[in-house]
Amino acid sequence: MAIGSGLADLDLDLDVFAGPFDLLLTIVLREELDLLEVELGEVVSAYVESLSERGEIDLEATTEFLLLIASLLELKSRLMLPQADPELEGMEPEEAVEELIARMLEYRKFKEASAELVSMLDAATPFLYRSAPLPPELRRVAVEAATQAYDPNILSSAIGDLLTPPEEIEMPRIPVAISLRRRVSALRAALAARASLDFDESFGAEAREVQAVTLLALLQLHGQGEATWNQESICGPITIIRSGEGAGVPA
Amino acid sequence: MSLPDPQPAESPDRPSDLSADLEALLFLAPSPVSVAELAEACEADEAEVETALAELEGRLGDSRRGVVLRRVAGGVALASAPESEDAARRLLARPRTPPLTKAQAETLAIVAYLQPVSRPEIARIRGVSSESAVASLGERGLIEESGKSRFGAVLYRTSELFERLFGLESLDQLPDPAQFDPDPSDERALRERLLSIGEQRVGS
Amino acid sequence: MSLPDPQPAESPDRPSDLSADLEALLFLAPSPVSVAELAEACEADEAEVETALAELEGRLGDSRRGVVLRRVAGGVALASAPESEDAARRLLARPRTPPLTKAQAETLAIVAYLQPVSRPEIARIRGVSSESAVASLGERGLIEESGKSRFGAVLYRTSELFERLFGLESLDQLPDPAQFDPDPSDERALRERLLSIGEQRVGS
Repeated sequence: MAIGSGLADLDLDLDVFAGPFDLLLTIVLREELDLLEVELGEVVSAYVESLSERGEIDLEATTEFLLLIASLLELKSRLMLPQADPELEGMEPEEAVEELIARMLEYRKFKEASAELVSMLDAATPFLYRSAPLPPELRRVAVEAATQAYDPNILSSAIGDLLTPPEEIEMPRIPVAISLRRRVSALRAALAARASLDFDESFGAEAREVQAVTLLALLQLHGQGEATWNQESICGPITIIRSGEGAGVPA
Repeated sequence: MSLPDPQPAESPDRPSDLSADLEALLFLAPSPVSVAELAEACEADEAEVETALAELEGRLGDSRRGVVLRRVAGGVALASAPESEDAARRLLARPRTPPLTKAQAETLAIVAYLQPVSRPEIARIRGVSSESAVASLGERGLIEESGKSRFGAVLYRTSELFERLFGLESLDQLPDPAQFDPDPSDERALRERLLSIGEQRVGS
Repeated sequence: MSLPDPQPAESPDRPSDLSADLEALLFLAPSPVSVAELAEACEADEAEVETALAELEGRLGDSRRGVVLRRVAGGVALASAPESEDAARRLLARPRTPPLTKAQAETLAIVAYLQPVSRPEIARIRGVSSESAVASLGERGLIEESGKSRFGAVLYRTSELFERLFGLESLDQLPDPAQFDPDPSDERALRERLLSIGEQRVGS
């Protein structure tokens, strides 16, 4: 996967780095810059800003960006988490770089396979299959031979699902820019009131993108020594803990 | 498969393209088709269709074949040859009962509780087009067509096979949706509630 | 229409009774039928069925006909000839389904090759949440749920309809995934490219 043109143009002005995104990626890969030092949240906001300036969304480039930033985030969180996956514990930065490359290659493999599948579908689409009920005499036979095969409760539970109103929180259809700065403020405010808080309890009601940017804000606060977090298991609850000075009233 | 030798179109052995198209259309059609409908679909005139149908009929009737052409009220249809009925019974007497997917179970439940119901209505309740689920339930004989709505949409109801496969003596024995609905005795209330929640699902 | 002259059974042009029965069964069956099921229904052995199927296939493929024999989804099925597609879609008012989006195609490729596979795994490979692609592939009947992983995530696999619509006799017929493996030179090129972009920038 080559770096898409949209990404090559993305200029960043971070505390530890100023320059284009692909250069950032390169020097991180070459370990000239510690990933821990990079505020990935700022990278995301810069990208979101450049998107709104251009006023149009190149899906290809956006997907690529998400893929790269997700890989970087994962690498970074592995570097930051005190108790990483035992398999990954002690993963050298070189290995992490290899992981990133392996990830990009794996994705590219399925992307190529998908193009092949699409052409197979095109080739097979002109063949149409018959869909008709059996003639009455055969239908009769089939009915007479039939014995119970299904539990009727699957019907009432399906109706039950349909009678359950959808969750209120849904992905907005139109991408909206979420300000990282505002999420940082929200997080600071929450931490000013309490020394520790449960992420889901405090932010679980927000839209998914807002939650994601809040996590980026948390990374930023961690980088500045204002907060840390605790997560016992993958996908388990996240407890955010105020740390250091600079964050409101001491506990 | 090798390509056939090119033959002049007028060769009596070579099916005309129009009779081949008619064979395809009658093969696919679930019910008899009129000559006018065939002519429109093939962009041919009715006299040409009649000639090509005669050709197809001759070709199919020529020797013992698996399908025969039938002229019935309302048009023309293909049917399986009566000689093959015993074999067909042996193959098709056992209904296929693979587990229902979530989409199929939801679609079947809507048809069962609200019948007769149209496909657009099913789609509104589920919040997604339900074409593939309706088609596979129809193929398996669990639902069947039951006339048309006043807007011309095909209506569906459950079949007798459905009752057998779910061990129901009648539709009254469907499990009570009372646990989910305040007024289960009223089918109209159930329908309205399903539709309004379906709209929320799409709107969100 | 006049009755055909009786012909001796051994005539090479005369379809065998078995191939006629098979044609009838495939005409009636709502989904592809395996050779074993056909043999049982026709009270013949599988080798005889294979011979008669080859005869039927040859007869249908012999010249432009409306119906062709396809080996798909683990069985045999009849389908209308591709040349008749336009006329058929006009008659049945069945437009072509919209093409797969890029997200759907990638998700489908991952499910096809890694099945059974969970949504988090798909998202991990694609680098983006794939919820809506998974949902629409399910609606189109191309993938279906297949139990749960040990972490409780729903697992997905491709459906029989997927094999039918993609013209696959079985999943073994998917293109060899090795052909999509990056060769070492690609991998080197990717690494070098990433590094060289940096050097150019540093050097400039």
